[in-house]
Amino acid sequence: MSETIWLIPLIPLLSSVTLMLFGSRLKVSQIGILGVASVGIAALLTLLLAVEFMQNQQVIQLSLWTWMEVAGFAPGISFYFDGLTLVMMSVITGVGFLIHLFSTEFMEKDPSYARYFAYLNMFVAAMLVLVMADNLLLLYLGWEGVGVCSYLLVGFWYQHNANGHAARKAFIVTRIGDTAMALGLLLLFTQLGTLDIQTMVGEANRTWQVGATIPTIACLLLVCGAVGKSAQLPLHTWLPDAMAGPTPVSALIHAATMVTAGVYLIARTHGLFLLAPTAMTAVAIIGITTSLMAAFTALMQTDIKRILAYSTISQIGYMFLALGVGAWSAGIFHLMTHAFFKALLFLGSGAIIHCLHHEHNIFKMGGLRTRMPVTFWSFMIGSAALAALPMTSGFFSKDQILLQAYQLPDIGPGLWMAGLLGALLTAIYSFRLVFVVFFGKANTEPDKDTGWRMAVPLSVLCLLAMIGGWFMIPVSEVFPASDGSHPAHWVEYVSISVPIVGVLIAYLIFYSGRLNIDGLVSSTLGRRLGQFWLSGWGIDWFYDRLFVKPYYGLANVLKSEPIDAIYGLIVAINQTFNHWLSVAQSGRMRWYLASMVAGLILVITVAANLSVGVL
Amino acid sequence: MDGLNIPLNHILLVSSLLFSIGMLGLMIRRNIIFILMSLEVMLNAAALAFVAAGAHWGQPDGQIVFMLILTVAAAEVAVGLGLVLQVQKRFKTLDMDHANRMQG
Amino acid sequence: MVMINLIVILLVGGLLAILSERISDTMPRKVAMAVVLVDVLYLLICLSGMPDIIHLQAPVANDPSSWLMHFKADWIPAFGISIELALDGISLLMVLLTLVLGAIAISASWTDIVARKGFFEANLLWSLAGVLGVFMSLDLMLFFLFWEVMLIPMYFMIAIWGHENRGYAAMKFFIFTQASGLLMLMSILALVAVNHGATGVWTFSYFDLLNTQMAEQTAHWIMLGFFIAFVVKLPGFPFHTWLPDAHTQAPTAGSVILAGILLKTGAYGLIRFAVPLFPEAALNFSYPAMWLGAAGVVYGAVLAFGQTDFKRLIAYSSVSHMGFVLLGIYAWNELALQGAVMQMVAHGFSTAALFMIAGSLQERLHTRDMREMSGLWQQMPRMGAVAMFFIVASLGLPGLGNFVAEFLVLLGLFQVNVLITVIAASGLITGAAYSLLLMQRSFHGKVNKKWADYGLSDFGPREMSTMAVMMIALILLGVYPQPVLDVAQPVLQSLLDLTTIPTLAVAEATP
Amino acid sequence: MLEIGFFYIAATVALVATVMAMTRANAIHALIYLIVSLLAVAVIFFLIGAPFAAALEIVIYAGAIMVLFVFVIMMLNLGEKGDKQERQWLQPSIWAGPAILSAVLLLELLIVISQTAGPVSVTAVSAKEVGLALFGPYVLAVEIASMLLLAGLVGSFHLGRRYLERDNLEKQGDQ
Amino acid sequence: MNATMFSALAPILILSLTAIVLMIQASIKRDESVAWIITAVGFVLTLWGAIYARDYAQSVTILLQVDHWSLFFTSLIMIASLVTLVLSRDTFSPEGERKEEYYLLLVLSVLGAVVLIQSSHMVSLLLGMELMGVALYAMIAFPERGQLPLEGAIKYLVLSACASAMLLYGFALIYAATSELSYAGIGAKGAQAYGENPMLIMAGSAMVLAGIGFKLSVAPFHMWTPDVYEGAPTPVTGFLATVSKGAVFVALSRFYIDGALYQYNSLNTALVFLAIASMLVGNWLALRQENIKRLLAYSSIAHFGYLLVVLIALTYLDTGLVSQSITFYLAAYMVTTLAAFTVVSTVAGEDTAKQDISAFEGLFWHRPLEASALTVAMLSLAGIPLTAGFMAKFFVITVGIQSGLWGLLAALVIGSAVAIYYYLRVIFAMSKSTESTGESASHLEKLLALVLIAAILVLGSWPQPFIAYAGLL
Repeated sequence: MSETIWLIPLIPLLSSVTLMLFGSRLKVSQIGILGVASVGIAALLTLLLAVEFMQNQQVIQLSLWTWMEVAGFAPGISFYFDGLTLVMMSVITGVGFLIHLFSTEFMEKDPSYARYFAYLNMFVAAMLVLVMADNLLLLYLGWEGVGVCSYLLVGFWYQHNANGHAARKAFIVTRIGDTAMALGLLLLFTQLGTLDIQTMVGEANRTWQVGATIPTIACLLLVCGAVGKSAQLPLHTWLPDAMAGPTPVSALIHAATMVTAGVYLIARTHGLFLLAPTAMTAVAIIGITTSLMAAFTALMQTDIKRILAYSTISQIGYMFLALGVGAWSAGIFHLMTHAFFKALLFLGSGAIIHCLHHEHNIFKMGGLRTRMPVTFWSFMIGSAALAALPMTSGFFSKDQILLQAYQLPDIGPGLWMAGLLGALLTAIYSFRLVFVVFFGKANTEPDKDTGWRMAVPLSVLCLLAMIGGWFMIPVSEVFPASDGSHPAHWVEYVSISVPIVGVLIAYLIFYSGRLNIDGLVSSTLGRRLGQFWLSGWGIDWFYDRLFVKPYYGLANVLKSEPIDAIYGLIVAINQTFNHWLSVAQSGRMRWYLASMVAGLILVITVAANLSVGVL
Repeated sequence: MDGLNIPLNHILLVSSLLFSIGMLGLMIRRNIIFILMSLEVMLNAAALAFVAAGAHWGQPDGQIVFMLILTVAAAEVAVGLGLVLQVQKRFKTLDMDHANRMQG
Repeated sequence: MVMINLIVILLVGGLLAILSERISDTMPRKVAMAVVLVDVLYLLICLSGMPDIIHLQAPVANDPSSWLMHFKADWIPAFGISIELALDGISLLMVLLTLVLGAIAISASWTDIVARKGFFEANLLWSLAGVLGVFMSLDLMLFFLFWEVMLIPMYFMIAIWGHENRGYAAMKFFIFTQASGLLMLMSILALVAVNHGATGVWTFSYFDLLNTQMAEQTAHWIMLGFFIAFVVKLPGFPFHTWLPDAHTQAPTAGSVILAGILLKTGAYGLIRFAVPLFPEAALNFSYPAMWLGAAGVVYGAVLAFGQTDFKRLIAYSSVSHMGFVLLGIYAWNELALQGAVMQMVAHGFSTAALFMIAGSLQERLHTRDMREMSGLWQQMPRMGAVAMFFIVASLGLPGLGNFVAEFLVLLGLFQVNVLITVIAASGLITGAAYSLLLMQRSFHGKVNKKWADYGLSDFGPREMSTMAVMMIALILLGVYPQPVLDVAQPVLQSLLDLTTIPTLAVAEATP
Repeated sequence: MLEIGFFYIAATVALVATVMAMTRANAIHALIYLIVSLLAVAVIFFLIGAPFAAALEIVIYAGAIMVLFVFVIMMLNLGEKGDKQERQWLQPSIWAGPAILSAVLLLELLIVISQTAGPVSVTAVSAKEVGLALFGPYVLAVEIASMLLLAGLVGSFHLGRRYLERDNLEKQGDQ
Repeated sequence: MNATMFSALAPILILSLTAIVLMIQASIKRDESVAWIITAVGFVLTLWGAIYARDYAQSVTILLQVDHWSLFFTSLIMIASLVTLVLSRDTFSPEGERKEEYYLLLVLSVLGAVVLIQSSHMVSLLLGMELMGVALYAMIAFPERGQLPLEGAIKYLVLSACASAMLLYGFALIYAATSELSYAGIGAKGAQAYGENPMLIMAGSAMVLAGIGFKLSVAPFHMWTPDVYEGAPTPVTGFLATVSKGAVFVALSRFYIDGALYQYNSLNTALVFLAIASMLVGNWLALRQENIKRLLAYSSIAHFGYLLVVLIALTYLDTGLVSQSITFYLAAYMVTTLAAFTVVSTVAGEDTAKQDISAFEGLFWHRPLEASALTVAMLSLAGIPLTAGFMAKFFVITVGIQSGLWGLLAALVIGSAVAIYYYLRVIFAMSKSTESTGESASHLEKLLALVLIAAILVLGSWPQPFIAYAGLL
């Protein structure tokens, strides 16, 4: 099995290429089968691999060929497989398979069905390469690959300019992070002479002291990449807009897999981060800040997908917090559980949107509980997990993060409290969503409930969202063991109770209406604040003024080529001389004679050195 | 007859004055006939300078060049006056400022 | 002789193409295609006779036998000018690129030339011949000759078959390149004169001139002459302004050749001549040169972003991309140089393909204005997909050739100067911005009703197969660039040995 | 010393006559001044020991060449109208610039000429000496000069003939 | 004078004889075509004579210096004269104008040029120049109609006579200072006199330079050039541009080299001014010129500016490379200019309207041979490799670099860069698509165009034999 690990990314890739080349000639059913089966096979192979790994706990390193070899720079097309990889691969192929299956029904009517699956398969392949890469350059290949697939899929419905805009925004904003990350790669290679992750970490530990400058800079650059890809502050703005893509795409890329690549990157290179405590602190602070910011924003959103998008940002903030405080496995654990429940929620919202004729506004839904039972239960379970209600998968992972954060010296309790606030908000907004959409009176009549191809993935994901918290992720070998100490019990109790309080608040406001916040909302401060949160803290507006507009302005100013003006000036000078001399060429003989005499005088003056006497 | 002790530079002074006057005439006159006359003055000035220099060195060469200048002057004037006739015929004027159809 | 034959085949082929127009209207293009293919085949056959192409030895300057091919014959012995052609790894890469892109260019202009087809194909072949000469000449005079002469057919291609503003563009192109060529001529002659003064021998041979001793100031000025000539052709900031006009106005095949090949002659000249002939002067000049490169990367990208003309946008993207080449060359270490060489090859394909798409659009829509395009994917999905491929290639997607090139350049550059690297890397972001904008404005977006019943035909088999060649090339370059690197490596190694720049540069850069 | 006095008188006459020739409006007047100037120069030639040159100056220059001018002036019949025009044209605004140029040129020539020193030779160069040189080393010059005159002849013939022919044709047309 | 001298004088004698035969023929029976044939035979024989005389190289009296160099240029101008002759045949008004005098004048003018080339003495310089000039005045004014030829001729006559006066006065000053009239004598005495009386020599040389510079149309003595070029019948313009200018330049270099004028630094400085002015002024003037003959006039101004660089370099280099460069440059320039005028003459003729660049539009497509010839000529004038003009420029730059004349080279680069524009404009105009159809040239003229293209390309691409030949001169 270990020798054929390369088949896992290859199969979706081949399927993708096939779909691109021959998609127009295949029947819809064939396309669906090809698209789903390829990922299915990959998932199956991953499963086999997992079984094998569970038995022998053996790390696999497989090098296919040397990508390039220049002056000692010799990254390979080579894979590295350990527990962390396994977790990621399982999520990708497993959740990916479910989402593919879901898509076959969701996208059935779309004329570009083949293109859709081609992109989606391509994405899976790229994502697999990302997580399986043995060196940072190959990881970067996957990293950019998923970026492009994300771009393609966000802008899948290219006829609408807004989608194109969102897609470009997604790509370019993440590219900013990616470029910083590339610089990090350059720095790491220049300093350590390799980009192989394992060798590099080893080399780094030999070369650098903890807290030295260079690893800090390198880690911060990597963090920039992670921040971009995982939509953390300050590069998170693309994610809400990326909801323009088909909903299964949002589920796969913008919830379950790609956006968590940053988390994976930091976890994968944790060996470096341990050398750079400053960077880790930065990660933690970025994480918790993002988490809170996004949670507040999610509270105000009305678009169902945007709520989920901000919630994703918020949840990834938790993962960053985990990474920042050194709770590596908690972070990865949350990554996994989040993949389950957030995919579930997205697919659920997809089902709603699908059945409600592309309605996104939650206040135009309502009362769907009875009409779409499968979806309702999916949402219930998903939201419970998202809110980290006890015994759901989200509970276990988030709990771990908060507890470990608390234990951090100095800023630990602060982080913990902020985390709690976030958890409270999460509970509020997730159940606001549930209450508004599924209870109350119906505003729109759905066509039907979901078909089996949508129902099955939802059900499986429900299950996973429920029980996912009981999984043991095999990463103990990968990360350094935590010290195992536990904080005081009250901390734990508080952590458990906060989400429940949140759900209650949501219930009071949005279901029973006992708690009337209209006054609060309609007060000046409330309105302003609401508006502020709705707009995502004005960050988009701010960026637009600070970067986008000036760049457009610059491009517009330069469009006429100021440099060319210099050459234009040269031309003008020549033309001026031409003009003067042409005027002198008047055709009058007397004038010609005068010029000759003047010339003669000049020549005599110079030749006989007369100027010396005159001057 | 023997020559006299006339300083060379005095003769050259006269010739340069003649040359300059001829040049001036050339530049200010518009009538082609006067222009040709001015040219003769200039050539004559050069001839004077040659003869003087020849006399200065006691060589016949100066006078030979003078003779050749005469020849040149004759030939030029012959053709020049031929052109004058044509100018009068085709331009109906001898004003050279009118002969400026080509310019630029 | 092989090298002479390669050139002569193309020259004669041009004449045949003219004559063949008398047979039938479509004959010239077939003849031209056949000629180029024959040339490729001939080269490949001759190469297959060589023992082991991949494990090339480093060509030793004074030992012609260490070169892949070498030919020398007297030309103007009075001045020590000879017909000296030689082929090493880099030349070989460039020659192959030239021929392949030549074939692609012919395919690109298969249908869009309506008048004077024979003369068109002849010009195309002749400019290819000139470019081959540039890539193979080792005699500076011969190099200069090819350098200048290849421009004339190019001039005609733009001036006769170009678009609406062709006169201006052709003139600008020619004056820029010729004026800078004049500077190069001065530099060549100055170099030769210095050598003549030192040794008493007239020679234009590269080998003889390599070790010319001269005063620092002299070397600096002579080097500058070469530099400007090459950078104008490259084109580097701020000498690039001829390029957008020329590329935009040229017919498709002209743009393909201009962007794909002609620009590379500038880079080739820098690698082959400007640096090795004046190592110290080049070292002293490396920082200004790199700043120019970085400026080109950013400036080109920003300007590309502002364009509304499809071809103009691509043209500016070339400015940006060739900035990387300049950076790579003046970082002058193996990584960066390999990156530069890779960029030359990869950019050749990606930009050629984009120009071909632009040409196809122009042929179908009779406009290049992106404001009039929109949603073309709807009607031409194959073209859209192909465009998408090359756009992501040009924005440097890993796995495709351009990424390898840019990354290697940055990697090499990083070792020399971090700040410039950061600025250059920002080109990756701006690059994404304009590339995606291009896609958005033309193929994506709302479907423009104007074209709805225009009967737009998608790419046919000929176009698709041409494109496929370039796609495959870019993918191979992206995932397994090693053959190219291997071919270039010994040459670069020997060039690096000739100069002591890298160690010095690194020593300076490291604080 | 008297002879030297003659030189200065001749020189003055030549210069004054030339200036007059250059400034006259009437062509014939100018021509006569010019002839006076040439005669004065001939005197100078004589005084500096070039009698042969003096003779040629009178015979050919003042005689033959100037007659050509007279001839043409008469042919063209330049009358009162021409005089008036000429007076109009001789405005200060027209000659101021050229005068400055000429003055500067003269100044330069004077500076240069002031460098020379010494008298002209005391012995005259006789016609015989000139003749010997002319048909000795300069014999080819004589031949070429003949060709030059031939060219002048042919040229003026061609131009003048056309003038006359056309004149006749026009007259015939009038009749 | 002895027999070998007569052999050495073969070209001059044959030309003189041709002139006489023409006169006799005219007096017997005036027949244009016979006169043409006599002239052609005379020219060919002169060409042979120039080769024949190579074995008898010597100085003939004090006036003429017959050596390989001058004989080479004699052959060159004979070729140019032959071309002029061919072009002259169909020129001028077709209404039966008699042209016998024209051929006679042409022969006399060529004779003057040959004398000029072989001159080693002030007198022969003067006579050669005047003979050439006087004949040219009449040739320029030869057409019986129109004001332009007349205007050109009168301008040329007056200005040229003024220049001659300057030249003469300059020689008088030199003579006054040195007592010498032959170049060699001036050179020898000048070296002695340098200490005592240099100013006279320098001022005199400056005036000579002005006089000769006028004939070469070096700025600021250039103003007549376009008007005369435009006014003159096209073959005469070609003659003026090649034979006249070439011969005068050879005479100038003779004078400069043998007279050892290069030793006067200030004179050299003056020459530098003239050269720079010519390069810039010529090219700037040509920039937007519409009339192709005027354009060629301006271009010639610039070209003689380039050529002056070589003379200036004499101060720094020995004469070997310099004379080689002059030889090559003049040969290249003449061949190129002849090609250009051949095309202008056959395509535009004497019609001023057809001399506009715009009138050449589409020439590529209906008269490819002529268009190719003009293209090659323009490229050669612009100095594009593979053409004679490039090799010529190569020589100039080499010489300039060897002498370290950076200022001049800078002007050369600027001038050449500007020049590319207007040369290309002509080519671009020809490549435009138009519908007009032109009449075609005679076979002789087509052959001529072909031969000239070949000559330009051979000189440019395989100059070695020629260089070797020029090196032996």
